[in-house]
Amino acid sequence: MRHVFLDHQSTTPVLPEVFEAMRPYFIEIFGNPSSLHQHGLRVRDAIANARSQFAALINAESADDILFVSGGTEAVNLAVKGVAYANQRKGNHIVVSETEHPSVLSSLEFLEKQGFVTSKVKVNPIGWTDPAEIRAAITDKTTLICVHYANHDIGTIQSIAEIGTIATEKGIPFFVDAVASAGWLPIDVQTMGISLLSLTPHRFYGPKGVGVLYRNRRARLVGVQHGGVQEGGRRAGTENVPSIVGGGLAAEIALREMPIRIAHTAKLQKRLWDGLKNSIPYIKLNGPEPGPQRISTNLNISTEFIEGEGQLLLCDMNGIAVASGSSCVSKSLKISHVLAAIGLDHALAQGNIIMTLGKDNTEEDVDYVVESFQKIVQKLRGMSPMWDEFERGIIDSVIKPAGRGKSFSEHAAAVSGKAAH
Amino acid sequence: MRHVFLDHQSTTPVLPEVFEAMRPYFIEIFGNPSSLHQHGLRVRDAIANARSQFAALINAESADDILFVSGGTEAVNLAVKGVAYANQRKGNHIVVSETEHPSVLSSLEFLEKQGFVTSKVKVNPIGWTDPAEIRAAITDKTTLICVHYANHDIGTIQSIAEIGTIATEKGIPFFVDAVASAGWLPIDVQTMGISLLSLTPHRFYGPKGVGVLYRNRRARLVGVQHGGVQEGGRRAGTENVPSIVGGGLAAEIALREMPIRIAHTAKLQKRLWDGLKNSIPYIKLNGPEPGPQRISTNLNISTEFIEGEGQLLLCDMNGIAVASGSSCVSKSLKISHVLAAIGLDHALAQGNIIMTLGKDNTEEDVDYVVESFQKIVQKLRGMSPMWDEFERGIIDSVIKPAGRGKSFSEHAAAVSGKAAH
Amino acid sequence: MSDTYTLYNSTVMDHFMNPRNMGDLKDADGIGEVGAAACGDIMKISLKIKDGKIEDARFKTFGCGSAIASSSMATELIKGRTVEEAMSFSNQEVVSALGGLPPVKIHCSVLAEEALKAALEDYQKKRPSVPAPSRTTQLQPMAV
Amino acid sequence: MSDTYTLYNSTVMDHFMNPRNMGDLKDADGIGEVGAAACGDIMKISLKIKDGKIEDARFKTFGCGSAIASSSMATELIKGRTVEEAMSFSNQEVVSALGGLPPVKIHCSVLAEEALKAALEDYQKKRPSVPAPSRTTQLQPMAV
Ligand SMILES: Cc1ncc(COP(=O)(O)O)c(C=O)c1O
Ligand SMILES: Cc1ncc(COP(=O)(O)O)c(C=O)c1O
Repeated sequence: MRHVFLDHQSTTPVLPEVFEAMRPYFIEIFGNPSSLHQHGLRVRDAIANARSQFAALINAESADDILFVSGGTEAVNLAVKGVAYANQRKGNHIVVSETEHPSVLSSLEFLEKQGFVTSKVKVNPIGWTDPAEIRAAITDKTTLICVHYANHDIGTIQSIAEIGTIATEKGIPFFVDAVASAGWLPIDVQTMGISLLSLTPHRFYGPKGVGVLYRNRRARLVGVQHGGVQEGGRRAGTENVPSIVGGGLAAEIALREMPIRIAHTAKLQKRLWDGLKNSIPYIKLNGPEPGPQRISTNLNISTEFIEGEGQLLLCDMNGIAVASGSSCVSKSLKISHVLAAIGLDHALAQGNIIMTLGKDNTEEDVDYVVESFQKIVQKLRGMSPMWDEFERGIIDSVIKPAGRGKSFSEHAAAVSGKAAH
Repeated sequence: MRHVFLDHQSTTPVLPEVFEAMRPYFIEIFGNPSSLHQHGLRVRDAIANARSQFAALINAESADDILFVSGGTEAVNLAVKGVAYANQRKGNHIVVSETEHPSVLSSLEFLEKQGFVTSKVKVNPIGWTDPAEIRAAITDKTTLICVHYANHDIGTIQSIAEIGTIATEKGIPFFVDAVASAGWLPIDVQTMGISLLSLTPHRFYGPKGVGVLYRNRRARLVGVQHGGVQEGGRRAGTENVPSIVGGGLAAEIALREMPIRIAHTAKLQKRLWDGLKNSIPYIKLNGPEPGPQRISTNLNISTEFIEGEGQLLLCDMNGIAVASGSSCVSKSLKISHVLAAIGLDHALAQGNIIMTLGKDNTEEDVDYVVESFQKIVQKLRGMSPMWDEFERGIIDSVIKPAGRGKSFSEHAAAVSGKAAH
Repeated sequence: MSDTYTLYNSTVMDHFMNPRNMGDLKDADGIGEVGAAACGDIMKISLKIKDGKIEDARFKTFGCGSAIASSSMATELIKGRTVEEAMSFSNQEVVSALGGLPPVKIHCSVLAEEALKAALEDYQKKRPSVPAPSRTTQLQPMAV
Repeated sequence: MSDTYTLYNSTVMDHFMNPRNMGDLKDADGIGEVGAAACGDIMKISLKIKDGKIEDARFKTFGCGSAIASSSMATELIKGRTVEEAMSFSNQEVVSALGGLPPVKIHCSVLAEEALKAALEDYQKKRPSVPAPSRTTQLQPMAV
């Protein structure tokens, strides 16, 4: 059986050369960078080098603007809470787009309990945040604007440079969560007006266990993990040296190979979506069409009349690793808030599948996925009462309504005695 | 030149077998445990196994009581803030010993800004916290007691079981920071009445980038890093799988080898202190005498009339890696708060050196250190105006006062125009 | 990778991959279709009943792997039982027969029980002499 | 490990490991001993002055590596200068000659300047005809 990994948004394998770079830092060069002897001083050099490699990836003014933390989530938490707390005397208002990752939104919920106020800016049906609406949401109490670069679920690319211009004009720190895009989209924090930016190398063939928060020196930030004075006092805790070293090299390689990686995944993205939509009826693409508004790695589809977990499991049994934003797949039994935000019909949200491409996927992989997925959909539709009822004209399709029968959601509400959520 | 690593309190190298256990998780088994396909499910098993290994190390009731975080500092932050926030309606008072690690004390300072109140319980001259004083500090608003197991600077072992009995009796969660002791001291969270305990494997030949917070199910805890629902919703962020796997094995080995490791380091500890005190005059041991009140790995000494950084640098130039709690060595230019808490004279705090033993140190290492250290002290005393003035009877020794001249501190205050801090 | 790692145990996976009694029954004597408000799953069970005994059962399910496996298992278990016996059928039987379900997925087995009860209700509506099935859960199934 | 990693640059390390002019001067013409309130370092400089010129200088230092290196370098730099020249000596000279110090250690070079000025003050006290040295910093050195 062919194995096709189509879940690069969740994580990626470490490059062999990155692993080799990390290797000596476990046993031979094991020091704690806070130590003043050989073992400590030696790893300081290695960490300084990684700082420069990450700075280059996003064109930071200085390597000193790179802070190392434990992962994407911590980078986000530090950015959001660290800026909010640091500017508490100036204001308590934060502007955020509603399709941010849960690490942003949950950090804000936590802050709300402490008296901060957030304005969630709506997105349009392809998940795009209008910079004009960001501008409109700003008040004289606003101390932070948070808009991610590319969405983790539906791949929408936000108009970061435009929002950056607004933020610069208003003098408000602008935090960009680039965890789902760094390494896959060119980033220039200087020309894009970005004050803070989060990323983690495990999304671009680097290791887990490390995240980066870029912050320029004009953005005030206090630490939120307290203890020792590592990272200039902004992040306490012994550094995860091997992951920092490996992550730095992964960043260097990602920068160098970015044009190739983008071109390759963009080609596969088009082939995959073309293949799927041409062979499977009642299937919908969520988010923008492949092209400049969508990150080249992401396809987010909804297959009507069947549910996402079944599709995911059958993909897995066919060697294809994918994700889903359906409620059955989430630990909270809720559909992805991103799908809700773009106003996707509940039935389509339930049938959601997320396929994310990587540099090692091939055209053969894509063709195998199209072929397998077609059979999987067929099998599950054969089991689905909804497909049967659709064919019998009892319920209608959301994707291509024929004006007959009631909607899936009406039907689901009727049989469950409650509106779907 | 011989190389002797005597800074095991700062970190340790990863065991070769631990590295081998981690190796497949970088490239081959690279999945994100949140994923529902092969790649994700496979690492879930590995993480579950590590959870059991850590649970065994501290005799936790259940592997479910083990939460994975990014390091010792994060484990401490989660324990302190997570319990404080979770019990906010019950009370806002926290009892803590004054020689806790900065990760505990700084977390509490942060909470104090938000309205929490802490009572810092004093230690005696060897750094021991009297359980009776903990009891006396408890109020009806107390929601957390924090006492570390062994002190990171001076190795004092606290009376955890006794404090645990008090905490159990009063129904107050008891958090034990065991970052400086796990793997080196037997821990039984059940018989010791511990509700929460922090540790990190990089102190016992496991990897960096992972920490563990044990919490029993009776202790309420809310997450402080917000985002996804990893670790039962108590710690968001993609797990650092290789470090978790490696850490688990390091814990298993540490448990198995603990008696040997303790016996070995205890023997070397005695040999080292005997050697030093017999060959170097005006040297003092800080903390308890080697024995049941002191962790077997730690020696903390003060060499009078010379400063710590110079000793540390010359040790390093002689292949000996050590630490120091002197102000010149700290990034904050303050002496270790632990040395201040035991009331150590400022002059002796300045001359502080911390030597921490590990399983691979040998008697030859120890003898080499004694021999080298003697020369180092001689060299630095030869350069020191204080030694000269002591010999000329202008200032007196703190360690063996002869009743002549003024004290070092008086002298230092006189020449600097300010009292030493 | 040599082994296969699965979200569910091998019995559940087997019933998901090779569902038993999947489909509809022509001229069914009772049909129940229910939905789970919690996650949006929908399950439909059709019964062929003769002489007070369930001769055949079929299901169709829109839902996750455990929902499909639960309906497959429920139809397997119920075949050959009398209507009376079936009336006290509980989701616990499905869970045990499947060798357990993840806690968050227990509601799938409840859905199978509800679908069965809804089908029996439907059957009774057509034959008012049969007593109504007993409920072991609070969910409100609804016949269509 | 093949290379040697150091906290300070090689010049600083050299002056720490092989300090120049370490010791006391018999019959010194001026002795200054100062302390840094910031960290507790103590530095003592002795001068031999003849015909208004610093003929010899010695130091003793209780302090970190950079304090020792700073006093070593300061004594090196000052030898051969006239008292007048020495009076405008600044810690910046020490820092540059050492090829830089970590920011947190700059105060060590200030201490060296202060010790030198204190020694010159001491010299003047004994020879009141010489003008007082100029201060480039705010610290209050004190002769003993
Ligand atoms: C946009 C975005 N931000 C933040 C995160 C959190 O990153 P991590 O899980 O690596 O901590 C993710 C992870 O999926 C993400 O996609
Ligand atoms: C007692 C104690 N607690 C907490 C910590 C923090 O651990 P880490 O630096 O591994 O995050 C340390 C580290 O020295 C420690 O000694």
